[in-house]
Amino acid sequence: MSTGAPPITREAAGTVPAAPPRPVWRRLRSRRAALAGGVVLALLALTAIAAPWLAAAEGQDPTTYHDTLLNSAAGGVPHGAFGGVSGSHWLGVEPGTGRDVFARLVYGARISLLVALGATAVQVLVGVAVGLAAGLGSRLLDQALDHTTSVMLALPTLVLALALMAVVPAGFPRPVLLMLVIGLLGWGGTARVVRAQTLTLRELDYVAAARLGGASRLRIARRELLPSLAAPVITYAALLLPTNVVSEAGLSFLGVGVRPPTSSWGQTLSTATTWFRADPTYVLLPALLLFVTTLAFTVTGDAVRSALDPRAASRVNGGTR
Amino acid sequence: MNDANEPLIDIAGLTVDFPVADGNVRAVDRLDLRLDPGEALGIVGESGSGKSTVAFSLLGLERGTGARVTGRIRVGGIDPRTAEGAELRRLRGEVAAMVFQDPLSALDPYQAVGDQIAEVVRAHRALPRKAARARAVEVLDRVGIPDAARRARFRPHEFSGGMRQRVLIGMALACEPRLVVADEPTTALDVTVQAQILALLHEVRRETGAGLLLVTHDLGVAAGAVERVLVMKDGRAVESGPAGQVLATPREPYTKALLSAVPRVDAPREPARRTGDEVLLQADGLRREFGRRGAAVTAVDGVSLTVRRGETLGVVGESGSGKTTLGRMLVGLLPPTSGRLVLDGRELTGLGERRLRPLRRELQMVFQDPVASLNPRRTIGESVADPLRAAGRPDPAAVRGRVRELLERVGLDPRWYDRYPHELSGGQRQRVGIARALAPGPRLIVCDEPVSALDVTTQAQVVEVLKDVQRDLGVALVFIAHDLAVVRQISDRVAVLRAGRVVEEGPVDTVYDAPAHPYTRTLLAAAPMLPAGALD
Amino acid sequence: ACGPKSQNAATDAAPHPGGTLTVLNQDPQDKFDPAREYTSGGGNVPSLVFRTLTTRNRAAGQAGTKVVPDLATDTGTPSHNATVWTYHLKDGLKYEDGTAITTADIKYGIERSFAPELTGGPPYFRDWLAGAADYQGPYKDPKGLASIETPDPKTIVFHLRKPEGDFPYLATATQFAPVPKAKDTGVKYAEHPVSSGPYEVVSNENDGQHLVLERNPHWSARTDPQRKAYPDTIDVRSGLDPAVINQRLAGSTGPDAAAVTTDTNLGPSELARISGDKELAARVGTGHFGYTDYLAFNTKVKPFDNPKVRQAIAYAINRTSVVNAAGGSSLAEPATTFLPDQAAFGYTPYDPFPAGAAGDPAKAKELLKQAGYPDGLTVTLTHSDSNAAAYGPDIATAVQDGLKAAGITVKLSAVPESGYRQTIHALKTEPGFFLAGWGADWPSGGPFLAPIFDGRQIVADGSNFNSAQFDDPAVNQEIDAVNGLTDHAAAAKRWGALDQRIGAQALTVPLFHPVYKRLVGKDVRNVVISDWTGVLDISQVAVK
Amino acid sequence: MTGYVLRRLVGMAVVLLVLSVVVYAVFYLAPGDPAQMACGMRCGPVQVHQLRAQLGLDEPVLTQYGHFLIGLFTGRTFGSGAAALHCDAPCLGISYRTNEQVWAMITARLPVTASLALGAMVVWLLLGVGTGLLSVLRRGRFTERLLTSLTLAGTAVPVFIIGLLLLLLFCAYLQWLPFPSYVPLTQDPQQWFWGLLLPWVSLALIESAKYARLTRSAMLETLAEDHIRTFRAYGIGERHLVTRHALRASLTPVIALSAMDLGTMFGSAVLTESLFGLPGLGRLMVGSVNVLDLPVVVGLVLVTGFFVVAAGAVADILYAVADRRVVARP
Ligand SMILES: Nc1ncnc2c1ncn2[C@@H]1O[C@H](COP(=O)(O)OP(=O)(O)OP(=O)(O)O)[C@@H](O)[C@H]1O
Ligand SMILES: Nc1ncnc2c1ncn2[C@@H]1O[C@H](COP(=O)(O)OP(=O)(O)OP(=O)(O)O)[C@@H](O)[C@H]1O
Ligand SMILES: [Mg+2]
Ligand SMILES: [Mg+2]
Repeated sequence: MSTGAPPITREAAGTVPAAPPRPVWRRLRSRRAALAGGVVLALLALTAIAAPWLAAAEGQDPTTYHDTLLNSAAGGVPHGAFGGVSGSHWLGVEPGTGRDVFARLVYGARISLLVALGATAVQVLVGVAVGLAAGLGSRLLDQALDHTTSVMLALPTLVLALALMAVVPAGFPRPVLLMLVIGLLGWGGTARVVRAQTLTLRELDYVAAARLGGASRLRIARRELLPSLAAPVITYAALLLPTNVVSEAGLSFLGVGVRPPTSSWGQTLSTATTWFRADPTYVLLPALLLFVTTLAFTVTGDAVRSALDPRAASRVNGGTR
Repeated sequence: MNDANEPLIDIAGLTVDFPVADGNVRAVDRLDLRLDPGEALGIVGESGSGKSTVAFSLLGLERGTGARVTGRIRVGGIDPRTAEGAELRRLRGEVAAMVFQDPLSALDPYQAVGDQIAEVVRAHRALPRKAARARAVEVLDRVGIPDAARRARFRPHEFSGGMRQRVLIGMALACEPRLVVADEPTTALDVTVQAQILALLHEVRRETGAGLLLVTHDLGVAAGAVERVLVMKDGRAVESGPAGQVLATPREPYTKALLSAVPRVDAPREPARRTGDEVLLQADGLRREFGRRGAAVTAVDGVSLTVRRGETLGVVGESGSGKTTLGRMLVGLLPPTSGRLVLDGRELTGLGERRLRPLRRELQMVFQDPVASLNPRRTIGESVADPLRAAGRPDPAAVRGRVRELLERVGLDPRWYDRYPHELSGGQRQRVGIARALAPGPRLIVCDEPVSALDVTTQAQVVEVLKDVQRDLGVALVFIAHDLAVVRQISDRVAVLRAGRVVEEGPVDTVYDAPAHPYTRTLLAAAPMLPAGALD
Repeated sequence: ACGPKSQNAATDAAPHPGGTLTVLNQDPQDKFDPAREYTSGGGNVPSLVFRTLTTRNRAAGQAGTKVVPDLATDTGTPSHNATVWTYHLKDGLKYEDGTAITTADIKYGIERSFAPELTGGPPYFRDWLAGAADYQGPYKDPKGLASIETPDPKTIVFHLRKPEGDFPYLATATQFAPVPKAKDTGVKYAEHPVSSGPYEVVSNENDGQHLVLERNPHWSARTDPQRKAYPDTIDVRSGLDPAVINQRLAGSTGPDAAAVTTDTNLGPSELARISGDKELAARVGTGHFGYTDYLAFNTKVKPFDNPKVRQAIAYAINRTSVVNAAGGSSLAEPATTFLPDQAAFGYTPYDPFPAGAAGDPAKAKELLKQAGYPDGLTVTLTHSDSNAAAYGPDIATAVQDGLKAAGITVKLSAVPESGYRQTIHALKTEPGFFLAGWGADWPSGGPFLAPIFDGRQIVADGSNFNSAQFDDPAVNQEIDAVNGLTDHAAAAKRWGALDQRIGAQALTVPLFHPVYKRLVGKDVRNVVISDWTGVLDISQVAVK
Repeated sequence: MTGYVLRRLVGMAVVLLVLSVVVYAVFYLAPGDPAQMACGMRCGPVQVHQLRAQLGLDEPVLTQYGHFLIGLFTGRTFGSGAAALHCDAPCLGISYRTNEQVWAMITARLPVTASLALGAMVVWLLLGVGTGLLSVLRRGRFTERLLTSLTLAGTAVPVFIIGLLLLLLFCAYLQWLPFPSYVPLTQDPQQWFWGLLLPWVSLALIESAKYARLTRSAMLETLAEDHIRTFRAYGIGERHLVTRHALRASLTPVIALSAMDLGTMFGSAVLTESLFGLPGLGRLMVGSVNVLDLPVVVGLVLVTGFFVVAAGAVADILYAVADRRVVARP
């Protein structure tokens, strides 16, 4: 199953020792994988932003049907090789509709990336808030929030997503809804990580010192804890992002993704599966994109993690031999 | 195979460089060292002087860290840098064996200690499993583990610190090495246990005739355990010679400085200052339990204390005796399970966090660990400024000015306001901690082992700062430490804590010179001492 | 458009009894209780177990749209202006346990279908049988229905509220299967219904997920000329992905060689392949079931109250795009009539708004101008959010893109599949413009036109299928008149004429009639596809 | 310990209770009338009304929920007379659609999902821990980079793509494996195994990436610890250190995470079950949501929620046990 938070791995949950902010960039830049991942992500973001211009450069838009390009008797597969690749349709056309695949994929990048980023943002915001409150609050509050988190983690995400999507009025913008649904159903992991971190951090002497200095709980959370939580949270978010990209695809596969004719990678992928033999290009393109994207996020996230963790540098070799 | 007269350790011009992000750290610089079979050598020096690096390079343990080792090293005729396979195995364990500092983390927590020793034995001797186990029991017995056959099946956490260190020494002995390398084998232990371990090492050496290389920053330990010492500073050997001679009549200024910084249990403190008799803080029957019913631990068990205005109360006791718990209760960071705490006539116990906050400024604390007590993501200036802001001093310029004053007060450069903790040394960080404690203008500061993480020279400087502050500002101090000597240096009165109870309390000189309680006597007897007359 | 010619080459080889036929399906064969089935002509798998008074003729093509006797000696004797129908049972009819089948059991079977616990059957019993409107079934109301009489164990008489010439067609429904009262286990009956047909249920796992049928020793081919029942065992497996089903049938390895599917059309992958693969092409059966997918208007909602707007949309529609979205020309035929294109329904070819295959945007624009929308028009098209049905987003976007050329901007409004049909079939929630479809309960114009266009069937509280809320007394009268005819051919003619008359009003825009293309395993013989069901008849299939 | 377990159980019960309330609430907000849905579109108002009464849907939501809770412990009877349906405790209600007891429906499908989840767990543990181990043994070399990229590839592909590709490759082209189907273990263990192999592998390919990473990082963490240095200093070989000391330490987090994942798998194998046509809980769930079969949905959420919560408890206990043995200092 693809919907659901990544596990609270030890790497993500472990106390990442505070590192000075500046050298992180230097350390990141010096990693080839991180660099490659970063470049891919930047390209993807650029593609998403420039979708209208890219489609215009090709001379196509993502919604116009091209019936003449299809072999209707053969189920609507595109005429020609590789799913109808031609000078005017760079990546061919969609079987069954004849819509331009290139235009749909670049427009799809907008939705897919936006939903993934938005959902991650929601997960992180809610997760951090709940985790901090649980970690700093009274025992009663902690227990209540911990149970709430358990409920969140126990909810069969997909089913609830199905139900939630059905409840919300049709007029609600779909990408936002997807963000909210994936985000609101998936903050449990972040909350757990943050709570565990907070429980560790709040025992630290500098938090005790802040209390002695007369700081209120809110101030302690803001000034003393949040900065130290940034590293594990960023690390965890980097793990969540690819999962959320795949979640969007999963929900689309179950028919509750973005609404047609809007295109998203998940949407394309879910329709593409029935065409795998007749038009393999059509399946492989979005699958490859999804793969490259999640890979880029994962690789970059990994690199951020180890850049934030100064111990990792010496740990690459597992210490002395 | 090797000539018996060949030195056990033969090091000449040893240089170790660690490449780091911005350059190179030279940990050891052209060091010469020789150790004959059966001889005992101590390496002393302040933190970061390269002692451990030398010890590690003897066994080739620097491999994989990227260290560059040049010069000549022979250990039992083997070059640890190039040895591979069978030769490396012979070097590690058979020729030389290492005893590490932290006895808990140096053992696999998941395996029975007997199995761990047996594993080492089997790596060197073609013994069946059973025989290896028997050997493990044998060495455990040898290092004084009572009921060794049964205890061999225990996992490390089921042993006390001292017993764990015995296990490690047992492991070192398992293959009858010609050289034992011990890197700070007693720093993690209490004085009483420390004495036992040193005695054990001594005995082992006498029996097996193995050579000993003892790395320590504690000159007192070196004084009692080895015949020769080598003093290191910044990777270089500063002075070396017979222990008695180097420690009693040092030639080099560095050695002298090192020695003079060592607090001494037997040195009486400067004439007592006049302190008021006015009671500032009164603790009555403080008790604190941890854990749930049934498995509860009583960390502090009915402690009554008074702290008078402007005086220093020393609190000593071995690890786990409840010192930190008591200190945190005194400043209101930890609510007591029972008992009363009265500050200047105001009852503190039972106040909620909100009601307590205005009173907080009166009671401050300096923490033991200078790394953990400062937020690594905030500048030191901000950390010191926080209590000022919380006390309602909104004017940023005024706050900044006051912080600079405070930094200067504790001997820091006021321009360091915007530095981050990692840019400071341990001693400097501890000074920031003191400045922060001073910021709200408290009347009492509890110092929880403020110097035990520091090396002797830095330790002396920080103690000086505290003394100054007290003299100038008249704040009362509760000074917690396990090091009896430091406490004697600074306190007016001292309380000896054992298992959560105060066993003895009184003016410092009385307690140290004429201890009434037997436990105090044991403590004092176990304290390692420099040879009498050193530096006098 | 279809004929027996398009059928399997395997029919040449003589069929032999024996073997196991595997059925690979997506949907489970659930509610396996004769009271709860809603099938056309007694269904496919159900008709192997449930014999009914009449049944569909098991022949290919047009011949298959005839109704023939099954348990009864004939297709029924009407009297009193087709309001009373009398049937007599054949001799020697037995259940799987050897006991004799009586008309009382048939009456009981019909009564059971009224029980609120046993939902799912068609609505005709309540509508047609006299005094049945509020009947609660035999569990609450053991007296039974007075309008069904069983004067003797071999005779059964039905009294109807109104003339119904199609009663013999209704008598093919599984509700007419006999249920021995003594063996009735209520809702549990589905686990092991007592068989009157050639097979009995050996196991029924998880409500039809996996159903195994084996020969019923007491069934006799003598009394049942329709069912051939060649295989010894029928193994119905469901819950499979459509791609997997077609893949397995194409591969035909192991038991899949003797496999068929009753609910999965060929996918585009296979369609593309069969054009180049003779062996595979020979294993494809083509069928037509009376079904029409259409655009529905709610004429009470602006601007669809304006006939010109509806006509403009009818002219603008690009049926090529829609057909492609429905799987291409092999799986859908463009429709201009509401009635399916089969003689049995009374099909009369006509096109009131001739616009060619790709639509006539110019004509549409002109009509829009006349209607007062010279600058184009924005409308909302409601559809289901699932592509599993033909009223899903694929078709909707094709309609959307087609209407764009005529200056009609279509906004899409997706309703979750679970609530879609309730939304469009309730007057309170009915949208103005939406996708819908209608299928035949039996091959006759009556059940096709009446629910959709009979003004008296506008239901305020409950399911309403007259989406246009069309109420023309003349049409209503004609429906009544034709319903009373017992001459099917004569009735068909009049249904066709009525369809053409209604079509001119542009109350719906017919889009396409689906075509069934089904692959069978390589060992499957005697593939018979009638135009009644459109899919191969399991009772005729042989695997040896 | 018993106190701890008791509190844990009460906590679990509370979580499940809240879960059922949430699901009830969501479904009452959802559009669509379950009675009409269950009855069929051609049902008239009279029938729908009768059915509503029969199903108890005419009562207020709270009353319905109350009946549900009581029924859970005492059993319930729906309707009356000859057609009365009895639902034995623990009664999760009866399906609106099929009138079957929800409990029976779930227990009938549970073995499928359990087989799927447990088998997948075995495969992902073998794959994940194996890969992690190998990448640690070969760290810094090409093998490690290859393995790391491969495991990353696993996480980056949705199950419906991986599954489909495997299906095509092994069942359609190569024909090495039968098309997946479920045969009960008790009926034919061999067919059970072959029929589920592909689903296991598909799920495991996706999950194992996580485990490879976890194993690898936990082992590297251990390898950097002081006690490893001790054994290095005594001449113990690298392979021995990795397999004897480091692997051991990585097992607790791996097993704890497995417990969690196994729990979630009960409610989340929807896509896999759909793709491979396995009649498990996931398919039942999607089918029931689509037809608003509330009792089945609530029952499923409770049962799958139970597994998740129980798995969480198991994971916690594992950690607690491991911790007590290792961390607690005298
Ligand atoms: N792996 C390493 N990478 C970089 N620098 C190192 C490394 N190990 C040691 N150093 C540096 O080498 C110097 C000597 O370190 P070493 O550990 O030998 O000191 P030490 O005398 O043992 O100190 P202490 O008493 O604190 O243990 C220090 O400056 C230290 O920072
Ligand atoms: N938060 C806690 N939870 C449970 N037990 C605790 C806690 N804090 C302290 N203890 C226990 O209370 C006892 C006293 O601890 P405390 O930290 O006060 O000792 P200490 O004298 O400061 O020791 P050290 O010299 O090692 O710092 C110990 O047995 C310790 O394990
Ligand atoms: Mg050292
Ligand atoms: Mg302490």
